[in-house]
Amino acid sequence: MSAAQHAGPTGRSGEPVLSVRGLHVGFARREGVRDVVHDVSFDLHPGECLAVVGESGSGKSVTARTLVGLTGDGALVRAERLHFDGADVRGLSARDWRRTRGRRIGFVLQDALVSLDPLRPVGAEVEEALRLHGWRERRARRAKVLELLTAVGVPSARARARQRPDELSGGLRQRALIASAIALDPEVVVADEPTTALDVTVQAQVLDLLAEQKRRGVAIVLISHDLSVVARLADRVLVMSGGRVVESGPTREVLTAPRHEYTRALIAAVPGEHTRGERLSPAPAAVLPRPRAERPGGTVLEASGLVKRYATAEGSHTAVSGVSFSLRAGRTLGIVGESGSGKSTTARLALALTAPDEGVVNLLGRPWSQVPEAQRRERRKEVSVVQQDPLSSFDPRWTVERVLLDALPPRRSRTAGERRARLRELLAQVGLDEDVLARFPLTLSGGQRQRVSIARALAPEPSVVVLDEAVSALDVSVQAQVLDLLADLQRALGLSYLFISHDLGVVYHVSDDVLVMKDGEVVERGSAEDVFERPQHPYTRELVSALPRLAGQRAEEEAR
Amino acid sequence: MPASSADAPAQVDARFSAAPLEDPGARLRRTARRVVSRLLGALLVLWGAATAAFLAQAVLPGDRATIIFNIRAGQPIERTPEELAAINAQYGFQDPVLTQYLHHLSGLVRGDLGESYQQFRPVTDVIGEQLAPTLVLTLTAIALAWAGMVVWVVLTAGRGRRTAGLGAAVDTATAGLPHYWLGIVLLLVFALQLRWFPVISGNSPAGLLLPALTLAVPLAGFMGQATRTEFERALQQPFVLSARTRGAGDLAIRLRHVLRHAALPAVTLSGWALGATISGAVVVETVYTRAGIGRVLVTAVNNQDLPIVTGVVLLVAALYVVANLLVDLVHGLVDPRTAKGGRPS
Amino acid sequence: MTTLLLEPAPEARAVRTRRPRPWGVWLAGLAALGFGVAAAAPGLLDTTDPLALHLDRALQAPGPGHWFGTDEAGRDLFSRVVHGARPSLAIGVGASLVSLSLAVVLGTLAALGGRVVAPVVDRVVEVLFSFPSLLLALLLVALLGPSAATAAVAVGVGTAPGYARMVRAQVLSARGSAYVEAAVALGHSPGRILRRHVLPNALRPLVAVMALSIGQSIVWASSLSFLGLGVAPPSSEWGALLEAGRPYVAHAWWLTVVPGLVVVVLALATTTLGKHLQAVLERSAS
Amino acid sequence: AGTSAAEQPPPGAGPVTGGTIVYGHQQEPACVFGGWIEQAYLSTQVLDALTSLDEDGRVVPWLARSWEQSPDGLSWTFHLREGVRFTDGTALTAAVVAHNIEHWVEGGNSTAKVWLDGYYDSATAVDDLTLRIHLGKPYPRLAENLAQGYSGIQSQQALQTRTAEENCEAPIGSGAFVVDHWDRGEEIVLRRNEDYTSPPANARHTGPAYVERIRWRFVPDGTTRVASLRAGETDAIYDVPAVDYADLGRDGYTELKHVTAGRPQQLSFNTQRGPFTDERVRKAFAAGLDRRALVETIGRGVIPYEGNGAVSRSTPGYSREAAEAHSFDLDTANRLLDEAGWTGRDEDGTRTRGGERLSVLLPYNSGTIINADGASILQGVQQQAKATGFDVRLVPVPPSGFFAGEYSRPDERDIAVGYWTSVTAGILWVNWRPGTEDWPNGNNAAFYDDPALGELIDRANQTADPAAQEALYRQAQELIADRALSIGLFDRLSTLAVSPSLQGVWQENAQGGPVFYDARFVR
Ligand SMILES: Nc1ncnc2c1ncn2[C@@H]1O[C@H](COP(=O)(O)OP(=O)(O)OP(=O)(O)O)[C@@H](O)[C@H]1O
Ligand SMILES: Nc1ncnc2c1ncn2[C@@H]1O[C@H](COP(=O)(O)OP(=O)(O)OP(=O)(O)O)[C@@H](O)[C@H]1O
Ligand SMILES: [Mg+2]
Ligand SMILES: [Mg+2]
Repeated sequence: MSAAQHAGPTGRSGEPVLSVRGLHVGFARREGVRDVVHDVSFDLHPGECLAVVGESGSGKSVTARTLVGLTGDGALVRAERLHFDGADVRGLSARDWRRTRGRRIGFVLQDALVSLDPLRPVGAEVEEALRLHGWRERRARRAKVLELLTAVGVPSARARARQRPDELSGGLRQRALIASAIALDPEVVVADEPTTALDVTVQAQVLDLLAEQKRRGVAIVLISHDLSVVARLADRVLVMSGGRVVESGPTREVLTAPRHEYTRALIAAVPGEHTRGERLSPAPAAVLPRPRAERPGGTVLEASGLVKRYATAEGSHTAVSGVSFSLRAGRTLGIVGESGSGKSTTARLALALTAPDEGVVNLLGRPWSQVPEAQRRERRKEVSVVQQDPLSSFDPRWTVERVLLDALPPRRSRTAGERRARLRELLAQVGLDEDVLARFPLTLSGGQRQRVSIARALAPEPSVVVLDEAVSALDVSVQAQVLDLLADLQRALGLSYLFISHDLGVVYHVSDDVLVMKDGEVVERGSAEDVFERPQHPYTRELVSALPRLAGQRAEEEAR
Repeated sequence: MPASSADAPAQVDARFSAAPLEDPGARLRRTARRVVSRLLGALLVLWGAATAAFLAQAVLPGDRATIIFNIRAGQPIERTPEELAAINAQYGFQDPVLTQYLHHLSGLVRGDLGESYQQFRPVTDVIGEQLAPTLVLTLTAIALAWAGMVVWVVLTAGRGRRTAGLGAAVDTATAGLPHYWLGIVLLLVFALQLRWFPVISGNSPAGLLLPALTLAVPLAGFMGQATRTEFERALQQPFVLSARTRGAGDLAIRLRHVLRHAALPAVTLSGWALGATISGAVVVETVYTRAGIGRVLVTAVNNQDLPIVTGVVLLVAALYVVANLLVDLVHGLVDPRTAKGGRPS
Repeated sequence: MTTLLLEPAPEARAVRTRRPRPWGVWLAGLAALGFGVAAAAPGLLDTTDPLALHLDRALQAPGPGHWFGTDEAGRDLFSRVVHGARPSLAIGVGASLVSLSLAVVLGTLAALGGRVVAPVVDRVVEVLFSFPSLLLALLLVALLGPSAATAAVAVGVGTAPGYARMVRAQVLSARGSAYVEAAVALGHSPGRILRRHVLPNALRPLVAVMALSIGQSIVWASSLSFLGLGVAPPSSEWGALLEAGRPYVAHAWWLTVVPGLVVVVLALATTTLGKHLQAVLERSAS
Repeated sequence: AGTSAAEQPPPGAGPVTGGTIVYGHQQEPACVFGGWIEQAYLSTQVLDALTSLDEDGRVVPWLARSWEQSPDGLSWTFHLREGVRFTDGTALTAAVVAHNIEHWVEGGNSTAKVWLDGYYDSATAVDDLTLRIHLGKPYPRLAENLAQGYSGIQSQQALQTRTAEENCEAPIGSGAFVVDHWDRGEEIVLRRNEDYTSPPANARHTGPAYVERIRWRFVPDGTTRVASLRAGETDAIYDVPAVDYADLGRDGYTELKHVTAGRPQQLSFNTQRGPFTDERVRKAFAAGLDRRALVETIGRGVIPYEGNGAVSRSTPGYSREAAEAHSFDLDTANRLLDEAGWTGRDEDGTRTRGGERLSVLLPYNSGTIINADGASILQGVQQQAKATGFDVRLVPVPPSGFFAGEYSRPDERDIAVGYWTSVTAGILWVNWRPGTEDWPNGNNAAFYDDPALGELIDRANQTADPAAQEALYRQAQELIADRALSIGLFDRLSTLAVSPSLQGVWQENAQGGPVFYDARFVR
C-alpha cells in the first residue's frame, strides 16, 4: 500500500481522531463472501473534513456505516487498523458501540428525507439522542432540543419541534437530522449525502451548517457523489470507484489536477455553463442519424395564462398560476425551480394530462388543451413524455419489449418484422443492447431505465418531448451520458424539448431558453445566458449565487 | 380482512415547506363538516342494515305466523287460518310488505325495536341485558390479543430465518384454530384439570379469562400475520438505522419506533373484530356458558324471532359504526399523517 | 490482517431483503400436493369406504390398522379425513372465489364508479361489513339448505367486503400510477388502459390473498358446522368432522385433534405458499 | 380427561336443610310456562298440577284430592285440596282451575290443548273446590294426562292482571318454588316457597322444600355440563352424554335415567308417495337394518334400543311383540325388494326399478329433536340401508326451517324421524288419527289415513277398563308394526347425574324432569 493511497496528515499535527488502515468489507452471499470495499485507509483529524466521492455503488456508504459498527447483515469486516480516538474499536461490544454512537460519533444518514421516524415529532427524534445518552431530565432535554434546532437554523424551533417530518420541508428535515447527530457534541460527524435531493438554496444552508461544525473542531466525514458539494467543504478528498480508493489528496489538488482517469471523467461530467454545447461523457453515444422531414419552424408548443388549482384539506391550492411559454421547433426550453414550484404540474398541463383551470395550450398551432380527450388521442403521438421517476412509469409486469411495443403507433408498423426492426432502431438510438428487451425494468440500472424511458418517448416519432426531471435520479457520470444522448437525439431528429429540472447546472447545460418558477409563477424568463449570467429577479439571483461550483471552476472564475 | 398494504401512508411530501398555521375557524368548520358527513354515513349504514334485516325476513321461507305458533307450541305442523288469525292481526303480517317496512322503519326511528315473539319482552330489554357481557368479553379478548400479539411479534419478527419463520408459523397456526376446539381444550385443561378457572364462566370476572383467551388467540394470530409483515417492512426503513446511529438498542427501537408503524393493520383488524364479535362469540358463549348477544342471535334466528334478529343487526351495525370511528381516531393518533386527510381506503 | 465481525447485530438483518425460506415452501408445496391428491383422487391414498361402519371397532385410538383412530360408529378417521379433502377444499376454494369475485366487482366499481355508482357501492360494502356474518350464514342456510356450496357462499359473502376495500385501494393506486399516466400520454384508450394496466396490476396481489384465504375459509366454515349450518353429515368435510367429534373431546381426543390439525396444516401450507407467491410477485413488481 | 372421582360427603355427615342447588340444564326456554318439554320441567318446579304419576305410572293426587268419572265417561269431577294458596295470596278454587283449562285451550298452552283436543268440551266449577270437566267423548286417561308439566295451574288473578311478559318470566303458581329472577342467557333462580303445603302424593315429605334455592343454569354444551359437575360447580346436570355416562357412575355420581313414555325416536315411512307406499319396500328397509347393534354401539349401552315404532317401553300398554317385528335379516330384505321390482343396481350399488333409483329422503331437525348421538345413529341407518340398495339422503333441517314447516308435506320426504313424549299410549291418537278435510292431522307423520286404525285407537282411548284398553292399544301397535308404517330406533331418555352430596333428587314420571322438592344436601 503506497502512502499516496491514503490521505496522510497534510500539514496537521496531533493524533487523528479516526484512523483506518486496510479496511475490507464483504457481504456473505449464498455464493460466499463478496468484498465491496477493498483496502481503504485514511486518517481524520479534529476540525478536518474528509470527503469521500464516487459514483453509486462504489462503497461509500458501506465504508461510512462501518465507522459506526452498522455495516449490515452478514457483513464481514477486516481491517488492519480501525482506531477511534486512539482506541481499537474492532472488538467493541454491542453495548460499547451503542454508547459510542450518537454520543461520540454522530451520523447523518444518506436517505435524509426518510431517516426521521415519520410518525413522531422531529423534536422527539432529536431528544432521543439525548435520552439514550444519560439526559435523564425531561425538561432539560426539551430545552436542549430547542437550543439545537435553533443552532442548526430551524426557524421558530418550538413550533417545528412539535411537527412531524412530513410537515417539514426537506431542508428542515435535514437540519433536524443533523441536530440529532450533533446533539451530544460528538468528536466525529459522518454525513452521508447530506445534501442530495435538496434545492440549491437549501443545500447551501446545510453545507454552511456543517462548515460551522468543522470550525468548532468537529471532524467530518462527508460523503457525496457531487463534486461541487465537496469542493465547498472538504479539506481532503478520497475518490472511490468499485470499492477502491483510486485517488486521494487535498481537495483543490484533486479537483483541479486530477491524476486518475476516473476522477477526471467524474469532473468532466458535471454540467454547467462551461459545458454548454459540449459532450459531458467521454464515449460518444452511438446514435444512428435518421433522415427526417424538416419540421416547420416556429412554435410547436405554446401555453398562455395557465392556472391550475388543487383542492386540499385546507381549501384550494394554486399549483400553477399564469404560466405562459412557447417552445420553438428544435429548441430546448428549460424550466427550473425549487421543489413544489409547479414544474411537474406545468408539464402535465402541457401534455394535457390534466385540464387547466384557466389558459390554453396549443400544440403545433392547433388547440390542444381545449379539445376533448377523444380528439387528442390521435394527436398524442406528437408529444411524448419522459417521466420524473422512470421505474414507476413502467408497468411492473411488463418486459422492456412489451413496454416499447405498446408505445409503437399501430399504423406505422403492421407486421411483426417491421415492429421488431423499429424496436432495434429505437434501442440503437438510445444506445441499448437488444438483450434488454427480455428484461423487466426492475432489473435494469438507473441509466438503462432512463434510456428505455427515452426510447418509449421516441417510439411514436414525436416532435415534442417533455422531460420531467429526466436525470435527477442519476449519478453524475450516467447523467452525463443521458444528457449527451438527449443532445444527440435532438440534433438528429429535430426534436423540441420541454426540459424540467431543479438542477440549475443541468438546465443551464441543455437549455436554449429558460423559465424560472417559484410558487407556481414564472419569475424570470429569457435565454439561458441572460437568465444565468444576468439574473434580474432576486430569487434567481439567490439561486445562481447558491450554485455550488467545483474548486477548479472557482479558481478560473477568480482568475477572470 | 382489511388489507394493510392498501392503506398506503400518505406519500412523503417535501412540498409543504412548513405546515401553514391555519386559522382556528377553518379548522372548526372542517371538523364540523367531517362530523356531519360521518354521522350521515353512519345513519346510512344503520338504515341499510335495518333494510337488509327486513328484506332477509321477507325472503325467509315459511309463513311467519305459523312459525311463531309452532315454536310456541313446539310442534312443526300446519296450522289452520283460525289459529293464526290472532297472531296475524297482532303483528300485522297481513299488511302489504311496504306498509310493514314503513311501520318497521317508523318504529326504529322512534327507538322502538318491537317485542320478542317468544319472550313477550321489548327487544331493547332482551338485547340491553346481553350487551354488557358481550362487550366485556370482546374488549378483553381484543386487549389480550394485542398483548400476546405485540409480545410475540416484537420477540420474533425480523430475527433471522429460523426465529422469524417460527414466529410466522405460530401466527398462521393460531389464526387457524377453530374457536370451539380451542375453547373446549382450554376448558378441559385449565378449568377441569387444573381448576384455575370456573368451568361455567357465567359473567364472573374469574370466568372471563378463558373465554376471552379463546377469542384472543386466533385473533392474535390473525393480527400477528398483518402486523409482522408491516413490522418487518418497518424494520428496514432508514429511520430505524437512523435511530441506531443515535445509539438506540434493538428492543428500544422495536418498541419505540417500529411497533407504531406496524400497528395500523392491527388497529383496523381490532375494529373489525369488535364488529365481528357477535359471530365469533356465540361459540365461546356456548362452550363457556356465558350470556351474550351471540346466543341471543342464534336462538332468535332459530326461533325466527325477527324483532330480536333485527335488533341485533342494528346493534351490530351501530357497533361497527362506533368501532370504525374509534379505529379512525386511533389511526389518527398512531399515524397523525392520516388524520389530516382522513383514513384512506 | 485481523478478522472481526462487527456486531452481527439484529439491525444488520433489517437491511437484508427477506427471502422466502425454501424448505418451508417445499414442505408447504408437498402438503398442498397431498391435499390436492386427496381431493382429486382420494382412492389413491385410501381405498376403504370412509362411511363404512365397524360397530365392533368404535372409538379406537390411533394405532396400526387405524392410523387416525375410529369414531363412535367405528368409521376409520384416516379414511374420512382423506375423503373429506374434496368438500373441505371445495369450501375453501369456493369461498375464496366467491369472496374475491364479489370483491373485485365491488372494489372496482367503488374505485372507478364515478360520482354516482361509487358512493352507492361504498355504502353497500359498509352495510355488508356491518351485517353479522353469522346471520348471513344462518339466512343462507335457511334459504339454500346446508351444503358445501351454501357454506362456501356464506363464508365468501361474509369475507368479501374486506377484500373489496383492498381491491378498491389497489385499483385506485394503479389508476393513479405513473405507468397509467404514461399510457394516457401515449394516447391509449381508457378501456385498453383498464384492461392492460389497471386491472391486471390491481388484481395481481389477490392471487396471494386467495391462497391465504383458503385455509381461513375452511376454519370459518367449520364454525358453521358448530351451529349445525355446515355441510350435511355424513360428509367427511373437516369442519363437520371436528364438530361431530366434539362431544367426545374428553374421551377420544383424536376425533377433534386430527381434523383440527389437518385444517391447521392446510392453513399453514396455503399461507406459506401465498406468502411465497406474494414475495415472488413483489420482487418482480417493486 | 377429568376422571377424578366425585367428592363424597364426609363420613358421619347427615342431611341438612337449606343451601342452594346448582343445576345444569341444557336448553333455555323463552318462558317458564309453555308447550316445550324444557318448559314443562321448569313449570313443574313452580306450578302444581292436578295430578301426579308415581313410579309405576299410576295417577296419584296432587292439587286434586280425588276424582271420578261419570258412568258414561263424559264428565269428570275433581275434588280440590283445601287451603292451597298461590304465591300471590289468592286461593286455589275450582273456578281458577277451570279458567286455567280454558286458557290452555285458547292458546295459552298448545301442547296441553293437543291432549284435550277432540275430547274436551268445557270446565265448570261446581263449588269452590269441585271442578267438573265435560267431554265430548269418553277419555279414561284424562287424569294421567293432566299430570304433565303442561298442565300446571296458575293464579287466575296473575293470568288476568299481569302482562304476558310477567307471566312468561315468572308465572304465579302454588308450587314448591317461586321464580326469584331470571338472568337471561345464564340462569333462572328459584326460591323456596316457605308456605308450601301442597306436594304431590308421591313426594317424600311435606311442608316447604329442604333447599332454599335452585340456580337453574343453562349449560348448552354437554362436555361443559359434565365438566362443571366434576368440578363441583353444579350439583346436578341434565342430559348426560352417553359417552360420559359410565364414567360418571363409576366415579360415584348418582345417575337417574327415565325412559320417557310416548312415541320413541322412530322412523315413519311416507305411505302416500314414493317407494314406501309399497309395504314390501318398508319391510325390506326395516329388515335391512341392524338397529339394535347400531343403537347399542353409538348409544354406548346407555341409550336403550327400541324396536317398537309406535310407543316406548315405559308407556302403559306397550307391545313387545310389535317391538320385535322386523329383525335384522338381509336375505329377507333383498328378497322383498326383488319382489317389489327393485331389481336393478346402478354404479353406486343403489337399486333401481325401471330407471328409477331407490333413493329416499330423510330430513331431520338437527339440534333440538335429534341430538348428536341421534345424528350418528341416523348416519348408521343410512350406511346400513346402503347394503340392501337404498340410497338414504339425510337432510339436517335447522330449527327455523323445521318450524316453518319445511319437509312436512307428503311430496317432500320419504321418512320422518322424531319422538313425542306422552304419559299414555294416547299418543297413538295424536300420531295416527286420520286427517279429515276440516280437521287435518299434521302429526300423522306416515300420512297414513286408515279409518280402521283410527277407530281402533279411538276405541282404546275411550275404554275405561285399563286391561281392555291396553289390549286395544297393543293391537294398534301391532297393526302399525305389521304394516311397517313406522319402526322404532331408540327410546328418548331423560338422564340426570347428581353429586353424592345431594340426595333425594327424583325424576317426575310424566317426562323425567328433575324434582328438587325432596332434595337436600348431606354435610
Ligand atoms: N447490507 C448489504 N448487504 C449486501 N450488500 C450490500 C449491503 N449494503 C451495501 N451492499 C453493496 O455494497 C456495494 C456498495 O454499496 P454502498 O451503499 O456503499 O454504495 P454507495 O457508494 O454508498 O452508493 P450510493 O451513491 O448509491 O449511495 C453495493 O454493491 C451494494 O449493493
Ligand atoms: N394532484 C395534486 N393534488 C393536490 N396538490 C397537488 C397535486 N399535484 C401537485 N400538487 C401541488 O402542487 C404544487 C406543485 O407541484 P408540482 O408537482 O408541480 O411541483 P414540482 O415543481 O414538480 O416539484 P418537485 O420538484 O418536487 O417535483 C405542490 O405544492 C403540490 O403539493
Ligand atoms: Mg450511499
Ligand atoms: Mg416534479
